[in-house]
Amino acid sequence: MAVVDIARSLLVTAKHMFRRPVTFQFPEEKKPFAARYHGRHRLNRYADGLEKCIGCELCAWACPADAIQVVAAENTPAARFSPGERYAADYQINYLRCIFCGLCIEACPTRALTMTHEFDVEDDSREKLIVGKDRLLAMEKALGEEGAG
Amino acid sequence: MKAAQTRVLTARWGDRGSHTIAASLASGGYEALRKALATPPAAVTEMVKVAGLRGRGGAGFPTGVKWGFIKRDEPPTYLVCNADEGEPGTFKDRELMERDPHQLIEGMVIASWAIGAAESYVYCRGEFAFAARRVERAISEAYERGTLGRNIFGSGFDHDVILHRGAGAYICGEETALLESLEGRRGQPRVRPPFPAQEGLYARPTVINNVETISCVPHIVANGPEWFRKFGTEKSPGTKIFSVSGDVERPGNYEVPFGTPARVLIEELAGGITGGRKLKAYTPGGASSTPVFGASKLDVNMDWESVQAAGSLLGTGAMMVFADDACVVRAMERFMRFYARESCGKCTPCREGTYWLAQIMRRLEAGQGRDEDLDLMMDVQANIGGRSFCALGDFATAPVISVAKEFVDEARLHIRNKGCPFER
Amino acid sequence: MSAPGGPSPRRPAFAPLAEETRAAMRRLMARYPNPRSALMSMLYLVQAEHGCVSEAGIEEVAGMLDLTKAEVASVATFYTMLKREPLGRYLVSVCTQPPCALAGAGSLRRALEEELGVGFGQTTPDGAITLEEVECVCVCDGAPAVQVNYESYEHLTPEAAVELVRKLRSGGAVPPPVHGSVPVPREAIHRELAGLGGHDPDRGGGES
Amino acid sequence: MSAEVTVTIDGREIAVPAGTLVIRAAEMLDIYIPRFCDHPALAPHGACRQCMVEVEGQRKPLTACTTPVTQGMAVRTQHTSEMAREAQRGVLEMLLINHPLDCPVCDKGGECPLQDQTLAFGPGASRFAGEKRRYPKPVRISPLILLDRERCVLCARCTRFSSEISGDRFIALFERGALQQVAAYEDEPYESPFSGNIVQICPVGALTAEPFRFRARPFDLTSTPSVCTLCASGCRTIVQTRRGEVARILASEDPEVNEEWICDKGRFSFPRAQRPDRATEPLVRKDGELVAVSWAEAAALVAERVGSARERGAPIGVLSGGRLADEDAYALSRFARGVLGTADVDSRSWTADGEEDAVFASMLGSPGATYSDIEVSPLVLLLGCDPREESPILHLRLRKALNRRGSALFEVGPRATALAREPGARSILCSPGTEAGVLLSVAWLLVNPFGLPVDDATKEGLSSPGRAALRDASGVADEPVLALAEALRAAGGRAVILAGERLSRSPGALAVAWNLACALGARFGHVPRRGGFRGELWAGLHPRLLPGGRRVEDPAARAEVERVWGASLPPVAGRCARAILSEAGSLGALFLVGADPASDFAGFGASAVEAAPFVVAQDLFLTESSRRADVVLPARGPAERAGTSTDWEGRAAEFEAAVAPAGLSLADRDILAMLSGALGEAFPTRTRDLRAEMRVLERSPQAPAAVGAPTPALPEPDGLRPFSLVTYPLLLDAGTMLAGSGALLEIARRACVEMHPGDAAALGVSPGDPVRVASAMGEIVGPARLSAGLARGSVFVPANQEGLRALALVDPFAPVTAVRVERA
Repeated sequence: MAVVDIARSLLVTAKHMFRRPVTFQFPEEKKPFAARYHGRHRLNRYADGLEKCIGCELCAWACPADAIQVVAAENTPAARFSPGERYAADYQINYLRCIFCGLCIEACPTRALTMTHEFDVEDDSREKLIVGKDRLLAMEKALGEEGAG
Repeated sequence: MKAAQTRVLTARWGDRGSHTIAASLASGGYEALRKALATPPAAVTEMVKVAGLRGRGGAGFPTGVKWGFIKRDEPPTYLVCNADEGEPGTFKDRELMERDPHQLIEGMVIASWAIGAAESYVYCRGEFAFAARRVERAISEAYERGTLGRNIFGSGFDHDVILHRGAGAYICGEETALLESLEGRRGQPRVRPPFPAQEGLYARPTVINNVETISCVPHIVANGPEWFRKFGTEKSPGTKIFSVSGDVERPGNYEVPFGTPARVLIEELAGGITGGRKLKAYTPGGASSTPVFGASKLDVNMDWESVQAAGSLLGTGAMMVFADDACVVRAMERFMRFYARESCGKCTPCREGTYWLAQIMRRLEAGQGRDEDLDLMMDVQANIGGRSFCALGDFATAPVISVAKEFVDEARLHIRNKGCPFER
Repeated sequence: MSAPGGPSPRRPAFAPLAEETRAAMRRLMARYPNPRSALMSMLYLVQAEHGCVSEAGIEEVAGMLDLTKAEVASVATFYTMLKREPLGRYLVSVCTQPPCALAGAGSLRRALEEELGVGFGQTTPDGAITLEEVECVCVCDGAPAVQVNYESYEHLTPEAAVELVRKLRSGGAVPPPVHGSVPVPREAIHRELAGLGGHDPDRGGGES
Repeated sequence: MSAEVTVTIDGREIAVPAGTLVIRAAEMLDIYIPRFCDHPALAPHGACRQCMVEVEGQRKPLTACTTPVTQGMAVRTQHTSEMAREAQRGVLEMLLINHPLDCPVCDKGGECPLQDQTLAFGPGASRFAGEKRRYPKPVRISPLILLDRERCVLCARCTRFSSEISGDRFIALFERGALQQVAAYEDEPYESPFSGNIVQICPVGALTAEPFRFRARPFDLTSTPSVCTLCASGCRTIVQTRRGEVARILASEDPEVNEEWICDKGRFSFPRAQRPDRATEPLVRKDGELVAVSWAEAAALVAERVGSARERGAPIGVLSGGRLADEDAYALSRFARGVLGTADVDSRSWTADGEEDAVFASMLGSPGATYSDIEVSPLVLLLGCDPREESPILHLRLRKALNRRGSALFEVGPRATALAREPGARSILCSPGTEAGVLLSVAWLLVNPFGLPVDDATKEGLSSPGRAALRDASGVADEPVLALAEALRAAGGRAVILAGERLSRSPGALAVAWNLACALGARFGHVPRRGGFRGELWAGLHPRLLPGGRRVEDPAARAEVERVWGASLPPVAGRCARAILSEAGSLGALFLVGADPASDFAGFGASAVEAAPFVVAQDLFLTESSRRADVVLPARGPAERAGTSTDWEGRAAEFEAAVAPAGLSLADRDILAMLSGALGEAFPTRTRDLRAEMRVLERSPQAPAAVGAPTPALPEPDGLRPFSLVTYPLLLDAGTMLAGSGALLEIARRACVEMHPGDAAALGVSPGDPVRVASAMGEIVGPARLSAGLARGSVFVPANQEGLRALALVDPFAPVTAVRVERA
């Protein structure tokens, strides 16, 4: 009886030897995600280079994990970051807290904050996982025009 | 039969130099004052009440009742004559001041006697330079002859009349806005209560009467209230000056008893439509503040009740006549612009509503209107009418109602044509 | 008179008011139980002297009435006869309300604009004429009506209007209006509007 | 108005006084009618039309904010009436057509009535397809206030506040119709000490404050109810913090105290960030430098030095400076008298010589004047106080009494206050230091010709020859004195007499004012300048007073305190601050607890601090004094600790800590408990124990009693320096608490030397000319300003204005500083 059982087991193994493996070679190889996949955030700019973010803090208010901090300031003629009066002087997302729920991008009134397909959130220190405005603005290449939103 | 005017207030208009005190005295001027000063003030007020005199400024409030509100025992009290005529199409007060200023002054002194005012003011529209000049001269003549000043006719009654010119604001025709303006402030209406009869000019009891209203007073005092009631109707006694203008042969002021049909005024007194054209529309009273009547309403009797029953208001009695080739939409657009410009800005419905409606009507008139604009206009005007701080907002709804109700086909024609189908 | 930070067209600086003007203002203030009632009249006097309600005038009037400049400017900006830009010697006001429009105010306007080379709200470069649109001046029986320094000319044809402004500009004698007097220049009419009389009430004839 | 009428609102009945507005009656029923222009403190305006309701029998909807209720009126609000709902919807739509809808960047977003109203009732989309009004935004109408005209709904709350409440009419409505807008005149910015209130009452984001601009979203703030202690007005506030820092301070509502206003100093003077001069850790002087040490080390050092001084009987001086919470003040008094065993305790910066003790003792034990008394009083006599500069909310209440209630106000002093311009106010200008002469003349008139009953001693005091001489020196004519006396006689016990702390500097004046109040039965109020003063006075931080206004020389009173403290108290009166400082060299130690004599007494104070052998400074900042101390103990600031504050009325209010304390700082009471421990003495360590002791020491109220009036001294003329200096600090000055307040300091007034036009003419001085003012202590030069509101022969220089500090001139030993004035 045991022989039959062993043979049956081996058969399963053998069957899989001829199937295409499910594993793919990450990170060399990347699979496309669903168009609306909510990965890491990015901050967007207008075509003229001005930031879309107006520092309204609605994303931070919407965040259920308290992962976003925005400090607003006023544009001046000499230092203009966004159209209008207000811009985000500081913008941080704490990926140790973020739960990728996407409520922040829903709250954004200017589509300044969107989410990319980037999902690899790993690093070796707490500081590096609190991502500032410079890195969020540099996420541009991660997904098309504005990312998912 | 050719209709004739009933000249009471305008009786002296044909006389040479009618504006001088000499002409006035020669035709019985200031006799009513002499009589009034020999009558107890309360009796004078009573006379005006019995005569049924109603305010000619547009609202038609009983004048004697207004006087009766004043507590005489706490001087000072003030009388203010509202000579801020600015309603488009109205020009009766201007002519009353230009041609018979003494009638006005006599009426003011009598009214002041009745309410116990030692000082009264004529708030004359700034643009009326000539009328104001005539009143100013009349005031100085009256002082010279002792019909103004100390101890008038030996009665012991002292009275001063001060002429005050406005500076360009239609809203100052509203009585509390007028008081604000007279106190050197922005002409924005005041909260009521307190009413002017309690706290008016300088927070003292004040009566504000229109020029034509006050001009009636000497005649009531001189001839008695019963005589006055012989003219007009039961609820609208007396005569009324109608200002007829627009597409008529003889535009002008015509004094007739209340209740005279509009047809008599337009076709007979004013000589009918110019150039043999047909009547398209006319404003029954107050060229803009009241919805326009079409040709079918030519037989409406011109008194407060009849005009209101026919769907409009008597207002100031300004009848503006449009012939069949005139564009009512354009005229109403101009009226709307008038209200947007003259809104004082105090309350939301009038300030924002006229701003909005002026834009819609400009669009409509220019042929860029949309079908839904007509409904939108009606909706916006419904949010102004009855909700604004003062009556100016209510007035401002009239052009919209006129276009969207009476002349809706003409408005649609503008939308379809993408432009004005009329020449004028 | 605009808010700080708001658009503020450069206005010419004006000298302080003349002592006689200030004396006249004090007389006007004494006319009323509350001197503030004279505010508009005082602003007319500023206009008589400076051609508009000048900053210097606002400051002066505010000081005399113990008001802030904001309070005075608040009143001054409310009324259309109180101007912020200097007026020409004659103000030509064209009524465009329907009674006048039906009688040809439109062609009057075009003729005047062409003759003067300025539009509504503007003053000819020689400072002679300011052209403006005005709301009904209640001369509808004389439509189309035009006021020249608040004297009403009635039933004007475009040709007559052009002729009138030419005479005003050249300083020639203008005919009196049917109801009214010969227009007087800016200073005189504003003194009169202030309530200082200043000239014969029946000057220049007019209809009696 | 006392009659009641019954009105039905949404089917519910309520009886209200006749004349009540519908909107107020609805509020009493907890029915909220939306509104923008209506504000209970302002006169009805009726402009926004948002509050329209249906009134039975009326064809049109009426505005609830302008319609008084009448008997039997039936009102239906938006909750029950389609007409009201429709009217409100229409108004809201119109308010929004020109609104920029920029809520995400608006500082009001999240607490905006327009936003709330729109969310609750507004349309989802606009039907307006035309052109909106556009204005440049924002406009700075003052360094503190920004105006966004696009957001404005023209409710005129701000302009009405400025004309009805504060009287600073620098903003007004300009233009008309759709172009109507709020504006300030180009070169006349809206600089008012009350300007922040218009931001708070603005129902939209049209008015925003520079210090809060884009600092936080309102919904992201943590609110803590608090009390402002920057002056003695006692304003209730709300301190709002974000991430542990104060983001803004709002006025809270207390109809009995500040109604709903606060001044800009209270609103905008919180430091923007940690100030570099903030004391955050204990410092000890080592080799001439202050170096950071542990609390234990600092306490041990203090214990060692103070302990040895105590043992060898060297005097120890303890000064406080009016910034303490009541518990801290009490702890300091207990520490000074009970632990250190000293009587040299004082909290006053002025040079009083002790004549006020009797007044304070009686005042602390009897009911005094309140804000409400002022509002209903027919006559207020204001002495030695400039409320707009020294107690701004008191200024607003006095203004309200004058403008709305038709009260009268008399002030006697060398300089007219801002209230003198109000209707019903009258200023009697007298030479500095002669107030007592004027008041004695008034009292003489009241007692002799008018027959006011007083005791014989008082009557006799009034006939002293000093009175007439002083009266002559005051330069006041007979008529105003008679007018004041008649007004006081008419008002009798309904009069209120307010004495500022500066009145104490005028010899005899405080006692006479107090006696006058006692004789009339009038309410008396003492208005100190600093918020902690009243609490410190109660605690006994006074050389002659023990807690509760007990007098040191009264053995029974002393025993009461000794029983609570378990310590024996020195039976003698101590020395005042001036005396302590002038003998600083002989002190064993000098404790400065929130006191800065080096600033308050200028050069004299600084050298005294230098001369003292051992100085302990317990303070928030490294001030002129604490910089010179041997030990600096960091104390917690106003929002950093809980406590109680007592305003000038004697009304106490508790507050909680709102922010985390700076560095290692501790509450003053905790520092004192620690020091007591280090000295081996028992001391209550918990706030509630201190409070329990304070309750035990509270005295039951007694009737105010007249005090013996000292014979006032006549100011001696100084041939070399013929002018008298009048000086006091303005609201916004170069004071320690205001440093780092940014835009607020921009509206601090430029300092001038103020003089009477007659004096100026005699000296050949024109406005703006540089003028030199020289006293025996020093000299300053500043531009001249002429004012008829100043007594002849006096000059006014603000005490502590940037670039011009009269403190440097003040002679601490003379009641009035004589100065020479000349064109520089």
